[in-house]
Amino acid sequence: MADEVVATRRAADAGLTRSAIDVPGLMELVSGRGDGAVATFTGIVRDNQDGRAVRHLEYEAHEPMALALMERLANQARDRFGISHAVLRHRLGRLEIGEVSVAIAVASPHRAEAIAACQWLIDTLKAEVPIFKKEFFSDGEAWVE
Amino acid sequence: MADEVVATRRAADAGLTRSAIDVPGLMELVSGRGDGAVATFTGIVRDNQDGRAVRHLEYEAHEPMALALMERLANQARDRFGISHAVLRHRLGRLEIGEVSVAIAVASPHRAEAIAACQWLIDTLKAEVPIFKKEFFSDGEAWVE
Amino acid sequence: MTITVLLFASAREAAGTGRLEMEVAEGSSPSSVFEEISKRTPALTRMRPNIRCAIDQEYGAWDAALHDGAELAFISPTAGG
Amino acid sequence: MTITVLLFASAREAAGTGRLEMEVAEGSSPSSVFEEISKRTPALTRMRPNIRCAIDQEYGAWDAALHDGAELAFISPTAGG
Repeated sequence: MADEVVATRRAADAGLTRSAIDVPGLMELVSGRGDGAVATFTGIVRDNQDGRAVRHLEYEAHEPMALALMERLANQARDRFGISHAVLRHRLGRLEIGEVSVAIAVASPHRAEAIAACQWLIDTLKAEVPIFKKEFFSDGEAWVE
Repeated sequence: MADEVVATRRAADAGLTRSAIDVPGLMELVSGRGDGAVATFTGIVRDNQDGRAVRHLEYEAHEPMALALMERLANQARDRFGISHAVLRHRLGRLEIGEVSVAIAVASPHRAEAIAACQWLIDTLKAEVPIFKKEFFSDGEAWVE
Repeated sequence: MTITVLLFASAREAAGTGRLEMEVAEGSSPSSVFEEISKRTPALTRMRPNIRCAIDQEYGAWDAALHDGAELAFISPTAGG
Repeated sequence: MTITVLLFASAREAAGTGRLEMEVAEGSSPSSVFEEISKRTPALTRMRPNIRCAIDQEYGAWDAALHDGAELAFISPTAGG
């Protein structure tokens, strides 16, 4: 059964990318015919940080470790929340205002689990996955640490 | 300020439609340059209800009341959760398996409010908005009541 | 006075119509109107515990006083989403 | 024994490199290695309270025993999302 699912999947559960994240594509990817609910979370580069104007961001990561952890989170979400499927994507490199930095999509037969899993995934990703962010302001730059 | 926002909006906060809901379009619509988070909930027609095979669905509504309530929910979500913007769309008429029945998108500077508002909106929509669903099985049909 | 009654879902199907223009007495309430239409469509009676009423598109009380020209909607259990 | 040390974010910038191949004594731990590289880059010392260590891509203890060929990553505060 698990092999079947893997075989029909068009892409991995977790991904790091230096190009734009295709959120609609993730929503297509995540849901099956038995799913009645898809919840997504999308992080977008804001134009300010606590009121200070942001010009752009840069993300770096411990890439293999981040990817492995994100895969593990997708699996843990299935076990903890009973969802059908979760997919996670994070962008790396330079991002401009309005670009998508992270996207999570969760599919489930019913809605409550999908939303709860989505929230847990973004919270845990932020806390645990080794991805690092630098903010560039008009008058300086700083790692978010 | 409120007038400015309305003037730049490309579509209403709430909508009922007999054609496909454009979820990516809603995500574009909902977020502004100060928003760092977009949460969405999408309801999709499942191929079964408690294991019984579903062939298609039909939704009907008290349309003006449903629309007015959905508009009000979008505004209430702003007040209750401090989000920037919420948009809601519900499909009416006949829907096939895999089609989107409802979509909610919420934008906010930070993530927690966006997800909480999205959950509150779908829960409240289901409980309060006068939209009615009939399920068609291979051997019968039934209102979900 | 004249009111418009709206029915939906199974109540609409039972009554065979989603919209009735009715002549009702002064002092009529959603409750008395529902009783009235249940006489013609007895199947409605057992649906009543699960139905809410809305006057002019706002949920309201079953004993509210209706005004001339009111829209009275009987809202079957909602199942949006 | 030889290990690979990885640094990220402000720690990487302070050290001027994100990757060091190091010869360390048997019995070395993440803690002793961090101390070692802090000698060359004193700015790292004040970052230490906010850094986690990962051995072979799993978060681990600062006093864990390193093995020959280990990858030791010093994980600055994460800020994905």
